[in-house]
Amino acid sequence: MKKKWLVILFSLFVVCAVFVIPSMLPAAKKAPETIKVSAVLSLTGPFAPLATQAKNAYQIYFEKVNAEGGIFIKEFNKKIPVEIKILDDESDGLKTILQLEVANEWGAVANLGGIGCTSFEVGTVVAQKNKMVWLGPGCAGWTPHQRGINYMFSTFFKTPFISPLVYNMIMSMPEPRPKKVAIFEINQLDCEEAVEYWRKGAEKKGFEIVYHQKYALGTKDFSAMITGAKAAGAEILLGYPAPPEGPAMIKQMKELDYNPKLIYWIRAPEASSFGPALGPLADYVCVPVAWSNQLAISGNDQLNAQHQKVHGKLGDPITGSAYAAGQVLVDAVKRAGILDRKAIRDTIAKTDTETVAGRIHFSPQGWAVDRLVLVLQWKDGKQNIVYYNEAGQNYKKNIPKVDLKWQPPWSSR
Amino acid sequence: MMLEMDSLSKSFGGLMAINHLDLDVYKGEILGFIGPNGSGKTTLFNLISGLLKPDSGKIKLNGIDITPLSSHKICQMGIARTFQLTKPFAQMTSLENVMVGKAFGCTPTWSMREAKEEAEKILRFIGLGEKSMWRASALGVVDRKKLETARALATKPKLLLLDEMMAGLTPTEVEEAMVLVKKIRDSGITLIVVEHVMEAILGISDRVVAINAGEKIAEGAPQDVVRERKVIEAYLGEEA
Amino acid sequence: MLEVNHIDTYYGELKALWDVSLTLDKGEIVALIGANGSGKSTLLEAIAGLLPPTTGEILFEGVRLDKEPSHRIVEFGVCLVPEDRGIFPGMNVSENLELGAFSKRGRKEKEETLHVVYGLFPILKNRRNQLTRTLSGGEQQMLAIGKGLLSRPKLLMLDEPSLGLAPLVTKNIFEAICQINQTGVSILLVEQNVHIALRVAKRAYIIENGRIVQHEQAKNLLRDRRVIQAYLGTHYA
Amino acid sequence: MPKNWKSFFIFGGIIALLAMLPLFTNRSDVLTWSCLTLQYILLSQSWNIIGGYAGQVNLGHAAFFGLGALTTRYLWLAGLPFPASLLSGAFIATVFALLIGIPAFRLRGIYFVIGTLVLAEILKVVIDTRFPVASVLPVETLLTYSLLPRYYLSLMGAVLSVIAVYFISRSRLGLGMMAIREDEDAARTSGVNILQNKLIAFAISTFLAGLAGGIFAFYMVAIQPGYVFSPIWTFDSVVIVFVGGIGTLIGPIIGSVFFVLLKQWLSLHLPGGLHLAVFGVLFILVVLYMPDGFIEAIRRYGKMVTLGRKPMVQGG
Amino acid sequence: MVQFLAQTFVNGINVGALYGLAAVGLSLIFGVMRILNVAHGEFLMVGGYIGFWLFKLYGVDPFVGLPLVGIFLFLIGIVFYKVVFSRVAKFHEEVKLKNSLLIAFGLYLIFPQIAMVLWTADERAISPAYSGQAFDLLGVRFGYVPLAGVCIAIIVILAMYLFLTKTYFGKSLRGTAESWKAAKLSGIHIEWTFMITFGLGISLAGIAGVLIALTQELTPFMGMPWTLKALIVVVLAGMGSIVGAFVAGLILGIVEAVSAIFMGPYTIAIGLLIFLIILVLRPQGLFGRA
Repeated sequence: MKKKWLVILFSLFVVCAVFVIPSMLPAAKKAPETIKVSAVLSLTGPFAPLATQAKNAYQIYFEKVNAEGGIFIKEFNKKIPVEIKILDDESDGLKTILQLEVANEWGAVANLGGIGCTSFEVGTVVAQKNKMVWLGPGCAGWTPHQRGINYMFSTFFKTPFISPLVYNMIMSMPEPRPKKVAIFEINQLDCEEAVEYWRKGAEKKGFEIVYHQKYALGTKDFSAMITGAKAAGAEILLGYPAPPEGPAMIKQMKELDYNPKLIYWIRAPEASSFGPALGPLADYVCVPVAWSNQLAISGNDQLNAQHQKVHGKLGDPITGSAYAAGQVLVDAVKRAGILDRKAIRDTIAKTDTETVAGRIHFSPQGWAVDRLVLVLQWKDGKQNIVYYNEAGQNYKKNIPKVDLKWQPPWSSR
Repeated sequence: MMLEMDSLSKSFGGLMAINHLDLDVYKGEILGFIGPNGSGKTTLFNLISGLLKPDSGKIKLNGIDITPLSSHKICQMGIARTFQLTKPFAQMTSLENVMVGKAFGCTPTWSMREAKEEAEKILRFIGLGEKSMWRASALGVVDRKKLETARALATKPKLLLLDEMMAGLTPTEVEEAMVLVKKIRDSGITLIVVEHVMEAILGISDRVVAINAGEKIAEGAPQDVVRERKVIEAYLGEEA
Repeated sequence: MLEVNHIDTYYGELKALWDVSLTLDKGEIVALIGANGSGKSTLLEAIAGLLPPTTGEILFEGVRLDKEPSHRIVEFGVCLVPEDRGIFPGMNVSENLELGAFSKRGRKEKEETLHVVYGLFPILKNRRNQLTRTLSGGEQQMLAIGKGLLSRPKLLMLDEPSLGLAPLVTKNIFEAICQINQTGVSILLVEQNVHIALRVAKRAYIIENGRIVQHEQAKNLLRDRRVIQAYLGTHYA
Repeated sequence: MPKNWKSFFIFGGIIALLAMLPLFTNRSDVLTWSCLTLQYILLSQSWNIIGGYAGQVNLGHAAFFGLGALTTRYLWLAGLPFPASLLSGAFIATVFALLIGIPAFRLRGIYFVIGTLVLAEILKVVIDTRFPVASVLPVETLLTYSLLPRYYLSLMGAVLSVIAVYFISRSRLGLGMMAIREDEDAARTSGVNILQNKLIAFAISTFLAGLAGGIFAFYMVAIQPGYVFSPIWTFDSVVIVFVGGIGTLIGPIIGSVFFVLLKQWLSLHLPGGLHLAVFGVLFILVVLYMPDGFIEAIRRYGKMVTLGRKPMVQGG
Repeated sequence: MVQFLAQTFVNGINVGALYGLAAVGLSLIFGVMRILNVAHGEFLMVGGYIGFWLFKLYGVDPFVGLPLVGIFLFLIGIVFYKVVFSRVAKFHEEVKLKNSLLIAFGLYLIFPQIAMVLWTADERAISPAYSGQAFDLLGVRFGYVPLAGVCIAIIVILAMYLFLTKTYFGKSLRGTAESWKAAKLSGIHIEWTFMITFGLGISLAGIAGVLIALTQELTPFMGMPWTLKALIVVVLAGMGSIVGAFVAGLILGIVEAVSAIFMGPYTIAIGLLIFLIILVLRPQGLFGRA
């Protein structure tokens, strides 16, 4: 009887070996027919809605690049098309590692990443270990950039810059201006950071935080917080809701008749589905974004047209940041002239290029310096640009800006 | 006196399963325990083995009150039992079933070799030696009963409670079982035997106690008890 | 009316019935007698379709039952009141009785039958809103029989109706059984109380280790040593 | 015992081959898959002890994995030597198990199942809130990061778990555990101290789970603290054990290979998202057609083959 | 303060009614069939999306669409019972429980991917013109939609209750839950009963899904969290207790709402902790029998 088990064990081992051996065969060194680029994204699981936007951007962009024959590589003195391998990490940090290792062995020259701090925090470290660039929207988190990792580049904005922006925006409005702030803090890293800068900014700019409450991801009932903020008389509501929380929060605010003058939320309202999901209730909600499909910067018309054609709608905010990451990569590869990871990293670090999301160049820590940030306000199912940061001054004519409107009470809408 | 039960009572939702029962078991005897279905025999076994706690009354083993002890303690003090509806460890082999008894019973051992040798011995004794590597789930009714007995014996009990060991056996098998029970007694173990097969219980018991509706209705030598009107009525119903 | 021809039945790998045959005529009470674990209940379950036989056939009024699922067998007018009484402990008495009449056959004449059952067991009427679990054993048995009757059976199979009951209650139940029989319902009875069983039954089968070993008129068996032996063993008498 | 010699020889041979794997390949993806498979063997074997052998379907396994992982990680990064951190992690997991064991084992059946599940959820929420920042290896460590020690550690963990299960299944303890699984009343009246046995089984199981967590913490370049408490860890190990064959030595090994490698293979060959759906379908088919796991299916096949000779005999 | 507490209570009930409704179907299926369908949340998600489709594509008011969704999900439930679960229903109790869990786990892998294809990964919600509207009663705000949700939940549970206690077929379901053997002997077609039960349970999940889409949001990955919530509520109530599940849902909602005032991010943990304590003190659940 024993023997049978051993046979089973052994055949099991053989199966493993069959799995392993083909992958052990040496990959012959030949002239590259393609430039291999991986994209490890959360195509399934809770982060899928965001990562899908990035995937769409990469596909549209590299289709365009390949339609033009690929990227010109000096070393071979010809254009080489890009082969992009999209790998799913199931919104699971462990799978992120798994797929990045696959990308590593596959021979990708760089990895294009998705969005969300989880995959960013884990993925960039693997990239560092493998000495392969991780370039993508990343996340708004500031902490991941403070760890001395130099193979990561985020084309997204960061909390120290978007958080205080709200105060600048309010200050740019004529008096009377709201002064009292309420903060709904979700138990996530980037939100914790944002709250810190909201606090500092409030002190500096003379705002008063009258209500601050922390809550956990997965909360379904926000009425305790809303009641609290209402009781404290907060006129400005700051928050970092995860996408599935946005509509519930707004509906409960209306039900409880809480009337802040300004709702400034990072994340949840940026998706183009936020407005349709809520209808007129979405009006007046403000959200900072790193790209808008209304930006009249060159390349966007084409991106929007293609996005409309393939996906039936204009690009979402993440689409632009991801598209920009693709542009940065192609630009860097072109400048590097060779298909070497280290060389590509070095050229990316020296990037100073115009993208669909404005000019991008990186700090030594890999975040985009002087990144264009827009504030959108929902109105009638559309996201209007109502404010932009200093970086936006250079794009004045490209940004169709309208005036910020204070949110009227629910009863008069 | 080995086991004393003192005014033992147990009720289930108003129904008195055992009603102020006094019963003594003497060292070295085979006590036959009879009564119709539902008369409380199995409940009494459950009380003695500690699976149920009495509402009132005491059980003493060699003068020590075992009423508050948990089942495994009672087992380790020397009371083993079998179940009427056999409870074999179905996914384990016969050998392993019996090894459990040896390893955890009255003379616990950490040595699997010792437990195995002892278990093999007992399986041979009981007549299951050939099937020691069978899974218990593959055994037939008769073998399961044997296995239960073997497992109980392996705990090295001083007192063994056999619950309907012979039900459903053919006459020849009953004969064999009777010989077995006597052999067990001869090895120095006191037995309480619950049995429906009257032939068997009368054949092997030194003493018989009959109960009905949780109360003792007769006690004494087997032939006498079985002739008592109360007992016959309890079994066959009142004759008109 | 009922004809069981040479059936074998297995519990998983265990053979429980060996070549069992049995007949029952219309209006008869037939008793099945045997020791614990001899296969009486198994036989009833086989007829009721809970444990279909692997070989042999079961005919009821000329229709083969052994291939039918149990809920269909009820529709043919064969009803089993099992040893655990087959009632729903978490439901009240009238709900239990209603479910007894779940079959199309029973539903048609539900009201009349209900009337009959309440006439037979008046206590059930008083307790009709009480949870079954809170009834006494005798009441539960009455309910079980009543519930069985509501399916309008032609053949009622009773498994140990006196189990765990006081003698007086047993007597009442058996009186009821006789009354039921007088309304034309045939009865197949498994009973440990041999005297009572043989007094009400016309014929009886003795079953041992899954085999029918004897078949006799009840009144003859009443004086037969073998019956006593089946229960009290050879040392008696 | 020549029979045993042979099995030890083959078992040793397989370990030796696995140990030599890095000589054949230094591909990081192959090593990663192998690491992961081995770690899943360790984790699922640890669940197999409490769930398979002792029969207590504990759905709070992630809690112990997580405790082991976090403790190990923070102690290690704080400068404690890794082996000491690893043991402390496993130790903390065990202590926690013993603390909650007595109230938990009051629950029976489905209530125990859900109760343990909820326990892990509570820890997850608390940890998510308390530690939102990922624990990332310092860059200096990353420079010297090598998969090899991780691979060997995972291998050691897996081998340890297999050996542990092997010995448990052949010890008095295992005997008691299986008896409890089969029938608590019969076990009790055969002298088995139910609570004590369950607690010991729980302790061993959680110790190994903590160890799995620790090895995972050593392996991962970055960990989100809440992530190691995700119910996914429990479900994965339960699924692996059930699909492989519960309460067997080989089952979890087969299950891990199936679960990790098949899923990975599908994800590489099917467009994004679809691989999970396909895996789900395959998984349901396995459950429907092999209700007792691969092992039982193989066993039944083996039985069919050997039916003529010794049909009923079941090897230990 | 009284007003504030009253408001908190109302809020708790609003969410708790959803918890309860989500749990009832799970409880029904478990009670009658002993199948633990951990893919319950997935069916809930499908229900929500169907309601969303009806609203978006055909302009059907979600409350009008509810019965349609209920019927559609009922059919889906029957199909799933026939294709997969009927094969498990035949097994012995323990194997059945285990394998039903595993199969549901497989479904949990499949459903979100299909939903992503059909409805994309974008978040969706049903927001008719009246959503968010509320009225004031003694200073306590009552939202129309949540109130309607609570009412519908109560109506559905009541209907379920009446169905189970007053109709013949409902009684046969309860009977089957009590003892399938007795049910068989009473002429009840078990297979049929199981199929209807599964359909009903899934249909209840679908109705809960639409209500969730009205007050919360829809994503392809919402299934698992809702399954966990429903499971907890079902166990809290005592397995198989229908009305109990609803009450337990309300209790959990209120507990969470109240603890949200003091506990912030630990609210969810507090709810779970209370659940655990109840479980240890009363292992059969609040409304279960010992």
